[in-house]
Amino acid sequence: MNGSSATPGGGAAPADGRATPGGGAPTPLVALRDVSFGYEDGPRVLDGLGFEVHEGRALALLGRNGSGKTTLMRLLTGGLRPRSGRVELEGRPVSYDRAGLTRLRSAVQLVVQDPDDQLFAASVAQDVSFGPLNLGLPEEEVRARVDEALAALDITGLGERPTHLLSYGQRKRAAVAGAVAMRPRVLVLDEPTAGLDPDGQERLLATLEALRRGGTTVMMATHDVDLALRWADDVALLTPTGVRAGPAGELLARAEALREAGLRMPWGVAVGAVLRGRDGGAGAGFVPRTAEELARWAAEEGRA
Amino acid sequence: MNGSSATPGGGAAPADGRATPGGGAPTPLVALRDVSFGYEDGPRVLDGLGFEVHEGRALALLGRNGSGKTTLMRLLTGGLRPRSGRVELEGRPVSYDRAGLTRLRSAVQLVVQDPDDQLFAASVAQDVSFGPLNLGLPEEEVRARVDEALAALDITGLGERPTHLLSYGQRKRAAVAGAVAMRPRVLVLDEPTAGLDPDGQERLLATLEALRRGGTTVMMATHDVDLALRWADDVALLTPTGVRAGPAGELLARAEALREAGLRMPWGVAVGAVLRGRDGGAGAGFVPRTAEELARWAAEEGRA
Amino acid sequence: MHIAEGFLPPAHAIAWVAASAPFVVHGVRQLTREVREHPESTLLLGASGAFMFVLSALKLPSVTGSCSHPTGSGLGAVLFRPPVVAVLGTVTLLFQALLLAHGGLTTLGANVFSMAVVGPWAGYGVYRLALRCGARLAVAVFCAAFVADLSTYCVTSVQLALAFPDPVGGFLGALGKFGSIFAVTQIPLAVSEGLLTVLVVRLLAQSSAGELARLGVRTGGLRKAGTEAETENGTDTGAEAGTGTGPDTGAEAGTGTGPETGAEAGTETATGTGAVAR
Amino acid sequence: MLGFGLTLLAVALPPWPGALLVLVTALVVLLGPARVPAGRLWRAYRAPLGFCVTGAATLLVRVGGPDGALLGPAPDGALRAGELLLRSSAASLGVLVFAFTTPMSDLLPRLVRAGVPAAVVDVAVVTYRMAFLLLDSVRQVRQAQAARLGHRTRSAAWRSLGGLGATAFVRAFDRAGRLHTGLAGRGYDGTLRVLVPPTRVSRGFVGASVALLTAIVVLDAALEGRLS
Ligand SMILES: Nc1ncnc2c1ncn2[C@@H]1O[C@H](COP(=O)(O)OP(=O)(O)OP(=O)(O)O)[C@@H](O)[C@H]1O
Ligand SMILES: Nc1ncnc2c1ncn2[C@@H]1O[C@H](COP(=O)(O)OP(=O)(O)OP(=O)(O)O)[C@@H](O)[C@H]1O
Ligand SMILES: [Mg+2]
Ligand SMILES: [Mg+2]
Repeated sequence: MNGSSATPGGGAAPADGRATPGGGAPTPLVALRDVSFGYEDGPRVLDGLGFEVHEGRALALLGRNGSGKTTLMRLLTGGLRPRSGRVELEGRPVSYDRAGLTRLRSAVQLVVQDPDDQLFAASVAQDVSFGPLNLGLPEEEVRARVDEALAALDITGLGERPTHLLSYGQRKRAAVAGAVAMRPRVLVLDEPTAGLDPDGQERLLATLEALRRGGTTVMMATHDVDLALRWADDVALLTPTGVRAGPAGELLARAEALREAGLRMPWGVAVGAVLRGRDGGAGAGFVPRTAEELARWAAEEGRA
Repeated sequence: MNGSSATPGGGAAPADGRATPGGGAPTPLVALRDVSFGYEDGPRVLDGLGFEVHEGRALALLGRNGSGKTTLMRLLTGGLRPRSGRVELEGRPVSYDRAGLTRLRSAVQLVVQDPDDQLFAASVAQDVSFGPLNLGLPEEEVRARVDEALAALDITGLGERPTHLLSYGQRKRAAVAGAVAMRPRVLVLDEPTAGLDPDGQERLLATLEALRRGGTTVMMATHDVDLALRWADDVALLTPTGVRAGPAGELLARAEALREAGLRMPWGVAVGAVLRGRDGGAGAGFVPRTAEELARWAAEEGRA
Repeated sequence: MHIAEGFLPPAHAIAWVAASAPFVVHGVRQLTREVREHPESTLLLGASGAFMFVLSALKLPSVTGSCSHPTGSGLGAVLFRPPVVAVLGTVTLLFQALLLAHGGLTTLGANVFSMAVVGPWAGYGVYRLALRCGARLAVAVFCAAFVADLSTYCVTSVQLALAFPDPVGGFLGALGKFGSIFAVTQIPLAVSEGLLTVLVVRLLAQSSAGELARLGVRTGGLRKAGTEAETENGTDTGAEAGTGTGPDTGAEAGTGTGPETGAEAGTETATGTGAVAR
Repeated sequence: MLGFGLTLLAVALPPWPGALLVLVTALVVLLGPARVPAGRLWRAYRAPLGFCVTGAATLLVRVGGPDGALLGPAPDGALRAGELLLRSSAASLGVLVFAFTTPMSDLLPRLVRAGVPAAVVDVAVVTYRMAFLLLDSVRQVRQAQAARLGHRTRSAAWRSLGGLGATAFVRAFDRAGRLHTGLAGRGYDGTLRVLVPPTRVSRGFVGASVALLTAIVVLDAALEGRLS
């Protein structure tokens, strides 16, 4: 099963044939069907796009500046309404009345790139409580969710701190907590690692991993191909002609696909190719995800 | 000659013994001498720091979030005044009166991380003209400088566009143009590649390369170790105990230095080690700067 | 400069609260109605309040003395209308009192009256009047800011004189004293604020003509910026799902305004403000 | 709570010795239990104190008089000025006790219960958050302007300041739009509901505050009796 379907324009429908419990093609959790969108007095940003997010698969969305990643994510989460086409949640089209939007938003949550665009309240716990309160939950339940979200992001101690005294990394975590408190089935993050140092990136990835283990499907937009190769099960490349999706290791190894999306070659792919070429067997199939992994592997190989 | 001196606390004074025209230790273009700084009612951010920028050497500044990179750059460019210690321009201490600051600021220019913090005029050309006008240059000269700076950043066509209607990458270029129009001897950039797609990063690096060929010394702060290894001649690692500086290839290969600064291992280093270990000779000494370079090299090797 | 905490006798403090209450309540009504009709405008109004707060924290150059901050009430009144400014100004004053100890809680009423009621209304009145008389936008804006600033300080002087009449000269004597200490030294400051406001509006006319038009400030025609139907509540973006305040070129205005939107009002004081190269 | 009380007492009690007592108490509370650094306190206290001094100084002189001079020393001027100075500086310090000990996040949502319309409180919440963001932006822009010599000459300074004001406006409205985007997904519909933290005001604290305030009143009455 692939992470997202190909668009009419995009071609390439890889099949890695993951068996699903029920057999047959599984219903994606959320999907865009033939969606077109353009901002007021602007040209079309997305045109006849098809896009699927499948349960349990970590999905990275890649593309140039201005290719429409943020736009796509806002369409997925109900922040924007498609000009034509439709958004589907578990196979059922989403309606844009209050009930429909509530259904979509309690299932799919967006974390925007700049945490300051999401934190409005004077303290972290207050901000996190905003979403659950809008769901109409009773106060106790809200309180429990806030505590849970703060714990998930490892910022329990920051609950009562004024938002404006937090560091960038802390604000980022607070913003993610605001989305996590909605207990979404899909968490959508717009360039979550931008501006974080390597340590901070590592910690955030570990948090996302924990959320995934807890059953949340995670999707992110990023410019970092190395990160995408390392983290994602599937990738989706957004190009002017549409979206091209497939398993990360496969799609990110295709030079022509990368070129079309304006991406660099990931290091892991290049190294994998070298290892394969050189000893024709010993290293074949090994695609290191981080430089550290490569170094460790080499050390073991050397010893062996 | 190393890019920056070691601090009292930092140790490690590498010597790659590059011969200088005049012989002897060359005077750094700008330097911090035993500088301490802390924000109002905050703890010390920098303490007894020594730091040097040498003419013609591309210098990357690395460190954790909150380690003080931005603060250091502000000190270098006269935006902040050290609590103790001094800033030197070409060996002469900088005074913080009007004349002294003018001298420093016409020699060293900072491009802040968020282009929106730098663009405040109504159109790009107006914004770029701000600095030269403040230098008191005649209008014709100002016009010439604006044209030159726009050309250098490859955004001549955007001169009359309102700044807030530009894309992120375009705003970034406009912000750099504003600094370039001052014809600084040192251009200091705070995380210039953050938020840019790989193509945009490539183009910005090419622009910086052209500026360097034109005689401008360039220094940048970044979180991207791979970029630092690829781009910089020298790197400076900012840690709580001080700054540790040296040639990029050498310092970024030292595991303990990286760990101290909270950095990942660059891919190039890991690959270099693997190649060295494996064929003991054929690949020794080759440290690829990009995955593409590695792939090309492997292809050539394979053919040979 | 606001009257500090504890400066006014209790009776005066209460009286000034009573005096400003109707204006603030009126503003609150308007604001509540606005929010009910356009739920998105909460964020825009908050942004306007923050803008006024920040404006009043800018340091004006060239004026000696420690308290050379603009009041921002003139520009606020032009952009957001006096009733809304009465509320936003009250919020600003409350924050200033609680966060910076500028002004105070017991003197809040008096400060609101001078800065969030009289200043904006006077400034706005002059602004409409100037426009009706065919003045250029720049001139009208200058007058608005100048009058708003100056009237604020005049009222402050009156408030102080009422509270502390001169033992000999009585109220008038005290007014003279406070007037000369506060209001008269404020004249250069008021001029500065007028100039600053003109500069700001001129830049905005070039970069955000669309936003200004939406707020009811016409930058297009150099003369007589329309008496077009006062939409009263300035902050209405036809915000549909998400597009929010996206860049709206409002192309009708920008080009027409061009370089010389004016500032001749102040050329005698600020040499070379008009020298912004394009 | 304590801050309010102190402020009210400073205004209500006769300046001597009531205000002095308040002044001392407030200072002790701030530097003691509230652990406010002295430097920070002074920076916050400086501005209102300046106003108090200037304002009180005018009471020292009188206008006109029996001898025909335009200005002269006012009878009782020093006393009245001293009293005023004492009272308002004590009251200002009382507000500072409040400012340094009460987070705005506790105060704002509670205003609704105090009868302020929710719409106004929502606007105030956004204003509060955005004011910090905007102040930070303005600081950054100022520094960027300074780097390009924006404060070198007077005309440059005006140019910078104009740009700063305009940027603040553009930024504020841009922020509002982006915040709208950021909140939309969490069900924003125009009201900013948040969960107010449970009141953590301990009975002990209230008791201590009341006791302290009463002590001041009693002490004041006693001292007054003795002094007069
Ligand atoms: N609010 C808006 N109003 C008008 N046009 C917009 C708006 N937001 C984005 N656009 C335009 O839509 C296109 C897609 O923008 P989008 O932000 O989705 O790209 P992106 O892939 O997220 O880019 P980046 O990598 O820079 O984040 C761009 O051309 C952009 O200029
Ligand atoms: N204006 C300020 N006021 C008070 N403290 C500040 C201010 N700016 C930065 N700091 C503090 O100074 C320290 C250094 O900050 P700085 O911005 O220099 O770090 P940085 O290395 O640039 O971090 P980043 O990688 O996140 O950009 C941090 O602890 C930060 O919280
Ligand atoms: Mg984006
Ligand atoms: Mg920084």
